[in-house]
Parts: sequence; C-alpha cells; structure tokens
Amino acid sequence: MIEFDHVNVHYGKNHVLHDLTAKIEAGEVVALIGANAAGKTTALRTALGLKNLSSGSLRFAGEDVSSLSTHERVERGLILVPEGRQVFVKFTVTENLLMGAYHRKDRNKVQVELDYVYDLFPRLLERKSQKAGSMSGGEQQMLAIGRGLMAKPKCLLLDEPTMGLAPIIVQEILTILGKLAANGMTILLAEQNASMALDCASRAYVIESGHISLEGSSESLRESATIKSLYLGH
Amino acid sequence: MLFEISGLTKRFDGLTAVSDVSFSIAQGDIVGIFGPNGSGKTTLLSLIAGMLTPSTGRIVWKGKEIQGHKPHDIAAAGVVKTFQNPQLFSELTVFEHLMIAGHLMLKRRLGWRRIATLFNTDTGQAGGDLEARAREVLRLCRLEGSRDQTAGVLSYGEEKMLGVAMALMCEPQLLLLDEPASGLGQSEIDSLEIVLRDLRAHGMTLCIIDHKVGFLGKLADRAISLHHGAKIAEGTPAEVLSNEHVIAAYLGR
Amino acid sequence: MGQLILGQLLNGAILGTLYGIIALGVTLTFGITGIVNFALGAFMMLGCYMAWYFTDGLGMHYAVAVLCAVLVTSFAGLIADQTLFRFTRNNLVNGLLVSIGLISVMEGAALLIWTSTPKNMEYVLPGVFSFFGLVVPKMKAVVFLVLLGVILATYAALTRTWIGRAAYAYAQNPEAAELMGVRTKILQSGVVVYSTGLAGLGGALYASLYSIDPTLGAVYILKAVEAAILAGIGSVIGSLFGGILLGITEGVGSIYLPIAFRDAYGLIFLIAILLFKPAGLFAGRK
Amino acid sequence: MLAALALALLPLLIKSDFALTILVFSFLLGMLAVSFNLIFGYTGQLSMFHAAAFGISAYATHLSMSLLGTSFWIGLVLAALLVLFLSVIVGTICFRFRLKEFYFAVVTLAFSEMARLIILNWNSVTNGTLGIILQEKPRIWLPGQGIVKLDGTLMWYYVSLIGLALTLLVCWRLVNSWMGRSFAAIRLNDELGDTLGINVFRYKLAAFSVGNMIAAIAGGLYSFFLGSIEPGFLSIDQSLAIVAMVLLGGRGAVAAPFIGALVLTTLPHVIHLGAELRTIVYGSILIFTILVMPQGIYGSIAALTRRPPHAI
Repeated sequence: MIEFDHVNVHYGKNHVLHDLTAKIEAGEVVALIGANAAGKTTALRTALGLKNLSSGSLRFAGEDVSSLSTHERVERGLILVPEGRQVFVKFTVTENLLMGAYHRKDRNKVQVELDYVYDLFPRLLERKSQKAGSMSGGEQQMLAIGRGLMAKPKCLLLDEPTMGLAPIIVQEILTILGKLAANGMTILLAEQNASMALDCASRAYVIESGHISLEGSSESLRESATIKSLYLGH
Repeated sequence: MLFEISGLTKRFDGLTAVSDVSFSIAQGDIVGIFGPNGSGKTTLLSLIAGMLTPSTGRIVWKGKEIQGHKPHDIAAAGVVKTFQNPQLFSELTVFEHLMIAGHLMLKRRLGWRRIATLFNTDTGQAGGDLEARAREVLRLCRLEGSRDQTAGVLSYGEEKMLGVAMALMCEPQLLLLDEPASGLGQSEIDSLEIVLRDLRAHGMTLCIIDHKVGFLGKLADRAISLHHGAKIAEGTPAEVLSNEHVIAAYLGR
Repeated sequence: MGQLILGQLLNGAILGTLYGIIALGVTLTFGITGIVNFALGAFMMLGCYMAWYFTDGLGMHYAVAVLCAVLVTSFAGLIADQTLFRFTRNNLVNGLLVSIGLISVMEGAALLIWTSTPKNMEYVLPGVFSFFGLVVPKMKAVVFLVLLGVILATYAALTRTWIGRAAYAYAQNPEAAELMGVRTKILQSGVVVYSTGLAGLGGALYASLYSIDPTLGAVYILKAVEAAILAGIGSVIGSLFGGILLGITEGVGSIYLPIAFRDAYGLIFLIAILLFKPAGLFAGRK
Repeated sequence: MLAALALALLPLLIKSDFALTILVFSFLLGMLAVSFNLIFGYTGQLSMFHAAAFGISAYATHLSMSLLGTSFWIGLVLAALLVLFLSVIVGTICFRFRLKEFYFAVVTLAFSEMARLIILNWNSVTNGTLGIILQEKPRIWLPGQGIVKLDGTLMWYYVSLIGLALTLLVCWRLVNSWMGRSFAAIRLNDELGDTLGINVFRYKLAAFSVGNMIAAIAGGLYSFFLGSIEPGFLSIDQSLAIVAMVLLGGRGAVAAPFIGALVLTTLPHVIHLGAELRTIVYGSILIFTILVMPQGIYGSIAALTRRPPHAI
C-alpha cells in the first residue's frame, strides 16, 4: 500500500532520515517505534509531502507520489493524524469532523461517516457542539482520529496517538485501533511506547537517529534487547 | 539546601501540567527527573527558569523565592536552562554564540563599569577572562573543531552541545538540562555523559530531565519520576526504576 | 444639537463601513498569508479611478462600472500576488515593505495618469431620504447597505460554505488544514485577490460620494489597520464593528474637539488596544 | 580609513557646489540611515519613530534658539535630550508590553503620527503646514579664525562629514561590543537571549534611544543646512525613505546604509525625473531590493567577495 524506498531527508545540513526503506501492505497494522527525535514524525510528514525528500522515492497504492503536493496525496486516500492532535480549536466537534471530509468529492454526503465516527467515539457525540479547544487531550485525540476517518482513508498514519494521555484513555484508543484493524484498515502507527505499539501491530520497524535499526514481527521484536534498552536502559 | 521547590503547580486552561510537585536539590548533586512524554517535565523546567509563572507553589534558590522572576534575572542568579530542541542564533558562529552567552560574566566582573568599555577598545582583564572561558568551554564540550562554523552547518549533536556550552558560559551554579540526550546517537550520548561527569567533578549542580531512563539512570545521584504532572517516585535511580508506578507509567499498563 | 450628533453618528457609520471593508481585507489577508497588505489603500484608490473612468470616460451605467472596477482591481491584485506577495508569504516585515513599495508605484502611476487634480463624479443617485428631520443622501444609504451586505455575506460564506470553512481552518492551523486536503496555495492567492477586490469595491463606491485623488488610499489603509487591530485581527464581523466604531468616534468627536485632531482618535484607540487588550475587542469571535 | 581620508580630501577635487551639496545631504541622511540600522538591522525592531525623532529635533532645536535664546549647539543638545526622553517613554511602553514586529511598527507609527499632528496643528509655535524658514546660522570655532558663522557648502561638508564619522564610530563601537552582541541576540532569538541572562527590555531600549538620539542630531543639522523645517520631516514617507536607504545599502555592516543614503540622495539629481516617476522608481527599488537583493548593495558585494555579511 505504502512503500518508502531509500528515503533520505535533510533539515538544512542535518541528515534526519537515512535510507529509510519500509513497506506496508494493504490491511496491515505496522508500528514505527522510536524515541524522541528519532525521525518518526519526519517520516510521516515526508509521506504526506509536508517535508521534501532529498533522495529516494515514495509509492502509495502502486503510484509514485514523491512529487505530488500534499492535497493530491490526501485526495488519494493517504491520511495523517498528526502529532499533538492539531484539531481546529475554534471549530466545534462537528465542524472539525466535516473538515476531515473536505477533500472528498462527495463531501456533502457524509452522514454515514459522521454516524460511524460518532458510533466509534460516543464521547464525541456528547460534545458535538462543543469547541474543540475546550476539550481534554484525550477527547482531542479521539477527535483527530475521527477527523482522519471522515476522509475515508485508504491508509491511516497515526503519529503518537497516545502521547501524554491517561492510561484509561490510551486503552480506549487502542480498542478503537483494534476495531479499525479488524475492519481491514491499513495503519502505520508511530509510537515511542514500544510495548503498546507492539500489542497493536503485527509488524514493526524500530527507528534510531533516522536509521531503521530493526524490523520484524511483533512477537520477535518483543523479545529483542534493543527494544528493552531503548526504554528501560537495562 | 541549595534549591527547593514546594507545592509547585501549573494549570493551563483545563489542563494541570504540573501538579503539586515538591523536591529539593543539594549542592553538587545530579538529579534526574524522568517521565514519559507529556508528563510535565519541560513545563517544570520552564517554571524554574522563569519562562512560565507557576499557578501556585514556591521555588526557593539559596534561601530566596524566585518564582515568577524574569528568566534573565534567574539566569543572573545562577540558574540556567538549556532547550530540548536547540535554540541558536542561526547566523552566528559557535564562538560568537559563546561570546553572547558570556554577557553575564562581564556583568558580574564589571557591573556598570562595562559601559566604560564601550568607549574604550580595551575590555581589559574581563575581556580576556571571557575569551579564556570561551576556549575552556569549547574544549570541555568538544566543540573546538567547529569554533568558527555557523550554527546552521552543525550536526544535531553539536547543536545540542552548543546549547550546553552557552549555558556554561553563564557560569551557572545550577544547570537545568532539558532532554540533553534526545535525538543523539550512542557515541554522542557517551561523550555527553563524559562532559556532564566533568562538570560534576567541577562542583556543578545538575538537574537533568529525560524521557529515557538508560542514560540518566547511570548518571544521576537521585531520581524523580513524574507522571501526568505529579511526582510518582523519588529515590536512587535503581529504586525509582523498580517502582511499580514508574514501570506502569512507561509501559502503559 | 441632538440632530447634529445623530447626523454625525450616521455619517460616521457610513464612513465606518468604508473603513470596515478595507479592514476586512486586512484581516483576511493577515489570517491566511501572514502579511499585512498596506497596499489595499492603493487598490481602493484604483477602484475609485476605475469606477470614475468607466462612468465618466466610457459612459457606462454606474452599477456596471462598479462591477468592472471590482474586476479590474481584483485582476491587478492577482498580478501583484503572483509577482510580489507570493514571495513574502508569512514574512511579515518583507510583506509590509513590499506592499509599501507597491503603494509608491501605484500612487506614482496614478499621479502620472490622472494628475493630482481631484476628480468628481456626476451625482449618480441624486436626492435624499429624510426621516425624523434627518437628511441622508440616497447614495450614502445605498453605499452603506451594499458594503454592509458584502461584509455580512463574507461572514456568512466563511461560516457556512466549505471553502469558507477551509479558509477559517487554515487560519487556525495551516498544517492541519493542509492535511485535510486544502489547496493552500490557491487559498492564499484567492484571499489576496478577494481582499483587493473588496478594496476595489470600497473605492468604486467611495467615488460616488466624495472627490477622488491619487493619495486617498493612505488615509483609508491607516484607518482600516486601526479598525482591524481595534477589533482584533482575524475577526471578520469585528472589522465591521471596528470600522463603524472608529467612524462614529471621529464623527462625534469632531463636534466637540478641533477637527484637526480627528485622525488622532484612531491612533489613541490603537495604542490603548494594543497595550491593554492586544487580542482586540472582539477576540474569540470569528 | 582610506575611504574616510578620500572623503576628507574630496572637496579639493570637486569644486562643484552642487555636487558638494548633494554630498552634505547624503552625509546627514546617512547619519539617519546608519542610526536607524542600529535599531532595525542590528536589534531587529522595525521602528517607525525614526523620522519623528529627526523632525521633532529639528523643531526643538529651532524653538530652543528662538524661545530660550540658546545657541544652535546648546539647542541641538536640548533637542537630543528631548528625543531621548520621548524615546524612553515610547520605548518603555512598547517593550514593556512586548510589542514585536508589526505591532511595534504600528504603535511607533501611531506615536510619530501623533507628533506630526501636533506639529501640524500647533500653528502658533510651528507655523503649521507652511513650516519655518530658518534664517540664523550656527556658529562654530575654527582654529585661527575664531568663532565664525557656519556658512557655505564647504564648511557644512566638513561638519556633516564629522557628524557621519562620529555616528559610524559610535555605532561601530556599540555593535562590536558586548552590547552589540546583546543586540544580535535580541534580533536572532530573544527568548534564548533571555535565558542566557540578557535583559532584553533594557537593550532594546538602549538601541532605540541611541538610534533616535543620533537621528535627532541629524535632524537639527539637516534643517539648518536646508534652511527650513516643515511637518513633512515627520511623515510616513520620510520613515519609508529611511527604510529604503537601509534596505538598499544593506543591513550587514555599520556603514552599509550610508551607501543607500548616497544612492537615493544622488539618484534624483543625476537622472532628472518628475516627482511622480521618482515615486515609482523609489517604490520599485524598495520592492526589487527586498525580493531580489535582500542583503542590499553591501551584502551583495560582500557575497561576491565571499566575506560573511554578518560578523555580529
């Protein structure tokens, strides 16, 4: 579905992604695990064209999208739920969700998706006329995911969806991700929290200082020493 | 006690980022504060450094309350903070960064007499001291090789090290480091560790925050763990690491 | 005395909608492109001359002339955007200076073409409404209603339509809007052009009320910036109220204080607002 | 140094009074541009108060002479002190409230517009729109000749050259000192400067006040060389002309804005254009400089010779 092929990215002279190669098949849930500033967010931003790649290529649904602009990638169904939620704080919940469907040709017929999202996140339905800026971090995260779903994504990229959230909310979000996966959604999940990410995903890549240092199935990675040292320093 | 905070709380509308945190730091200690992302660590440092004003609580430095003071006053009092993402003066060279950061040195040495140096090309002993200090800091932080490079061409590791170097030019008595190791490769982390140990050997007091436990676990004398803005554990690093609340906070169970 | 005050209130309100329509352009451009387009005053001046030229020179019906003037101004705005403003997005100081340079060019050109002699248009719509002893020229009432209508329609479009919502979303969080598939470049250019069109409309209508000269834009852009800041930059309805508030203050103020200082009221407002309520009077509203 | 010597000897070569007059204006406007660059280029604050400082001082110098009976030079010092006082008030208001970029520009513009409105309407003192014709000439002491009237282009040439030289010296000393480093810190990253112990408010105010005082001295000299004062000295156009000089000359070196002042003062005299065309040319130069040559003439030449344009 989505394929990073020897992607290199620079911020000025800083080389932040080195030869990143990764592939996610349709219907898979894949995790991208790494510490702060390891390059996860850059990888996702590059996928959406918010950051230009210096070399390499990016394929989505069989098409080379490296040179397409962000809105063209969004129109093809590549949707990012960004780090830190980034909801439209002055919009109500419903207005935020509608913005998610902005690029769709059938954007005036979104009641089905709206019902679906409200069904997934009953908390959002309770607050549908509330301004997003006045909601808690967990609710904003749900809103951001819901907004992503309104776009009818072919592939959903999630950037640290559980960062800074209370464990009970994290559980709730994980349950939702599980439901989405069960429905056959292709998901790339960037996470610092390796253990959580590995529970969700069937496969994972570990990224360190812009390099993919490890990849494999979740079971095999769970036992790996790298993962342990990355988090607890043992 | 050199430094003490009690009941420190910071609320942003709707969100309590730091919640009733109290701890103290003794002269010469390295204190590690860790917690996962979003646990309030950076907010805590910003409160100490004066970039944010606490909602309630006290920050006491050498017996004086400093909460709510301006950042430059707090820096002048000897409490200096680095930034997690290096903040630099993009157009300037490494050495120029250090000379700017030497501002407080000149101020301490010369006081208002530094005005006179504006009319007189010779800054005298203080100017010499400043350059000598800059050279020493360059050596200490292993930046001698990039002395005359502009900030834009530095690697991420060098940028972060330059942040530490600038803080050192301020002659801090308490150095607050915001995730100094994040984003660094292993060899850079190793040399950072050596630099920080060096500083401790020179008698500096350090307070370091990090979301990773590994690097800080070896370095710190004492550790404090934050979760959702509140202190959940305090003790030696080994004690804190084996604390069940801490493990739960990290592994999300 | 009461009549005098009422009269000045009314006059101030009419002038205020003129400030308001330019202020709306200032607010929109700033919200979407991150620059303050000082040249909107010059575009207003262009709108004035175009309306005058199409009616007086080409003998068009005034309503058609206004429409053509708006089109010409918008087209000029498009050219300015593509050749100049495109390169200063989100660079406030450069955008400010480029727009100031553009003022010199446009004013100089206007002086060359139309000279500094003020132009007057034949009364387009003569006659007055009078009620309760108050006399309002019909044309002033029309101008007031048209401008009010356009500002309210813009507000409605921003809140009710997809493109309006996209613009407002972009102003809140550009990157998130881009992630929703908003075509950011087109949106930015569109807003620059729309705001020049608004300024052109203000100018074209202005031409039917007052005599016009090439330097009139300077006063109006200053007042518009004052009105926009007064309301809080980013507030669409606020720019209308800010404009009217400023117009009324000037009108009523000039009854009691020397008329020479009428330009100072806005400045005093401006300083007070920026110091004590920097988000503006209408902060938090759209 | 070489350039200074060349300028000092220039009148031996150029006998043309016309050319010397242009140079005097360039020197005086150069003082204005160089001092503005201290605030704008080095400290990063887009002040719109510079023309006001220039104009207020021109009026104040004259009023000090006519109302208080002081000599020109005492009047000039009093005017500079008045401007210092106003700068501290305006600067304190702006910087205490942390006004930046556009908001700082707008509020300083508002203050200078108010100053202009006062001068424009205070007819009994300032003669309103018509301005004031200045008949008196400042007196200076010359070795061997005693106290003489400052008269004739040649004498003005040296007085204004010394004014410019002193301005350059002061700005150069400031910029290359610890204070200049603080200015750079404020311009490039004031938050970082703050955490490094730099009192951002104090140094912004210092740059603003020093810059305005130099503008004040330039204003007093300029009006007496010109022989008249009018409210246009304080106009927005004058502020913009200063910005244009600095942008065209360059922000990267102390003397660079003088290049801009020289070019923009000379240009209208070399190429004869109507007032309208001149406005168009000015505007085009401003746009061209920002979009194509943001480093100005000096910066572009420096880039060619590979010298770094910003050594703090």
